[in-house]
Amino acid sequence: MKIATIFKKGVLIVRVEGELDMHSAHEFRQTIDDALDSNEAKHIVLNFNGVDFIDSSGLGVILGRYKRVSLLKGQMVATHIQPQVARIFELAGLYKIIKVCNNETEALAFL
Amino acid sequence: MKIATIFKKGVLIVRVEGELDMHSAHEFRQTIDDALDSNEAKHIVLNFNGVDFIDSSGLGVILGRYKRVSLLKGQMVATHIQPQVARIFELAGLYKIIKVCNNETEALAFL
Amino acid sequence: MAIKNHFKMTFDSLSENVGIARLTAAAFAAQLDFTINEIEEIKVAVSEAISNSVIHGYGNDSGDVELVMKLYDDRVEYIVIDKGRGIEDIEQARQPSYSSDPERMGLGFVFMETFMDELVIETELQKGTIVRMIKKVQLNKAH
Amino acid sequence: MAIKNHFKMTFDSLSENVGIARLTAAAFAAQLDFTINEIEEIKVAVSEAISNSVIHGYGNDSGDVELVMKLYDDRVEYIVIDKGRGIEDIEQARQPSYSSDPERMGLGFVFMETFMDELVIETELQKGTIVRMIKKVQLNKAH
Ligand SMILES: Nc1ncnc2c1ncn2[C@@H]1O[C@H](COP(=O)(O)OP(=O)(O)O)[C@@H](O)[C@H]1O
Ligand SMILES: Nc1ncnc2c1ncn2[C@@H]1O[C@H](COP(=O)(O)OP(=O)(O)O)[C@@H](O)[C@H]1O
Repeated sequence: MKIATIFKKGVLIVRVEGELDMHSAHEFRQTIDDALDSNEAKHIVLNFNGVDFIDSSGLGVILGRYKRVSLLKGQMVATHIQPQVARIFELAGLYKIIKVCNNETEALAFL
Repeated sequence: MKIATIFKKGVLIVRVEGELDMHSAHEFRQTIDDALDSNEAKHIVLNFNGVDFIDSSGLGVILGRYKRVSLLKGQMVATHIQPQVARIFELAGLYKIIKVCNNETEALAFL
Repeated sequence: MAIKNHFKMTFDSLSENVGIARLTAAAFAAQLDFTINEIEEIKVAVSEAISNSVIHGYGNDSGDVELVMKLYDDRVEYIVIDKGRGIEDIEQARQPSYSSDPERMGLGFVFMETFMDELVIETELQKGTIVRMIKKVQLNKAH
Repeated sequence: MAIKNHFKMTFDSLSENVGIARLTAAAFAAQLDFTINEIEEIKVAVSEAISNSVIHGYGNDSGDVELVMKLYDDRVEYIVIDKGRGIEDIEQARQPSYSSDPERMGLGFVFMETFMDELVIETELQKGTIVRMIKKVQLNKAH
């Protein structure tokens, strides 16, 4: 997994690549939490363009970060969701809590 | 492995995709031999565009087919050789017996 | 029914190995006529079972996880074996959203059940857990 | 030196399994800082050793091939084991272009030697063959 974080207008944008499983979950969680600690971002945009695999361990990190921004009344938006990831999100009911946008620009406009 | 054969001007063009190892060697050999049996082709052009792996079992089939066309005073030309395949060809001294062209058109012009 | 191929793996209970085993499981399934989507489902199910052995079965202890793969004409079978803690209440463990770990989703068994055609769990406390999953090739599928 | 990871596979002596084992071997190596080129070299070497067990070790007989992979800080070790026919004359077998099969190139051991840093062969007639290969991570490499 590769992960990059960028701040734009009080939004934390996270670009992830690779497989989100129990092995990458720790770094995934840590990177987002460190970014949120270091900055005043209220919302998170997760760009899943390069993510071709996710399982329940990856989902757990997303849900945990959702809970964190929710406490600050922030929102979570996901972009570029690949079909196999979409399937898992659907089964887990994740679309009830995260908003989907086509790309980062749309996500920033929405927030 | 996927393999397709085409005849053009007395030349057998073989387009291969996938991995050329002991598992695919049998089909690779059989397809070329059947094509040569069914038609008067003297030369072979091997298009390796989709071949990302070859080991000595794959090499063995190429050498065997080379021997067959040599008996008819035909030649063997290879195109689109990927770096990892080139490395193996080099080590095996295959460039001494087969000619390399950039694409099928050049190969046909050469033959 | 006759087994056409048999492939067994034994590896350290490390998170690094979950991805390697998942990839091997997908390559093994590719011998049959599964769709890309079905292969993805297999990857998730195998990933969940192996992650469970590493996380819940062994926790922070070291131990061996085993993945046995069997190929038949129309189905593939995956058996994930650990010699870890075992599951106290299988009924409860299989419930959606139940997890003994507050940080986790409790969706592992749900995904295994959703994505595979058969799921059988055998477990004994302090002895370990065996998760057996079967995925069948769908007949009459459009090509 | 301490082993960081350990992954063992046992599979039927079938040509289908050569590619699966090769892929797993590459994924295992990817835990270290190998270049793509080095990973390709590992794939060829492992492919040759396993093909040899299937082709020469067992011939048309059925049998188990084993691939043991060990990860250290700076190297990876692959051990390919069969319980097949064994090699009568290792010196001769290792010669470039020597093959007991007229259809083959006799380049398997040459590739293993070229692509790996160490190659050790143990064999006993009618008992089987063990091929042990080590690939080291090159230090001071440009990134
Ligand atoms: N191999 C195992 N060894 C011990 N306990 C297990 C094992 N697999 C599952 N469990 C138990 O079953 C529960 C439910 O598992 P699962 O549905 O995969 O959810 P999760 O992994 O998110 O907790 C786990 O929280 C754990 O208590
Ligand atoms: N695992 C094995 N079991 C028995 N014989 C083997 C084994 N590996 C290699 N050999 C013998 O060593 C010879 C040389 O092997 P190799 O260099 O790989 O060439 P090739 O596979 O093309 O014959 C083989 O032809 C075979 O006689």
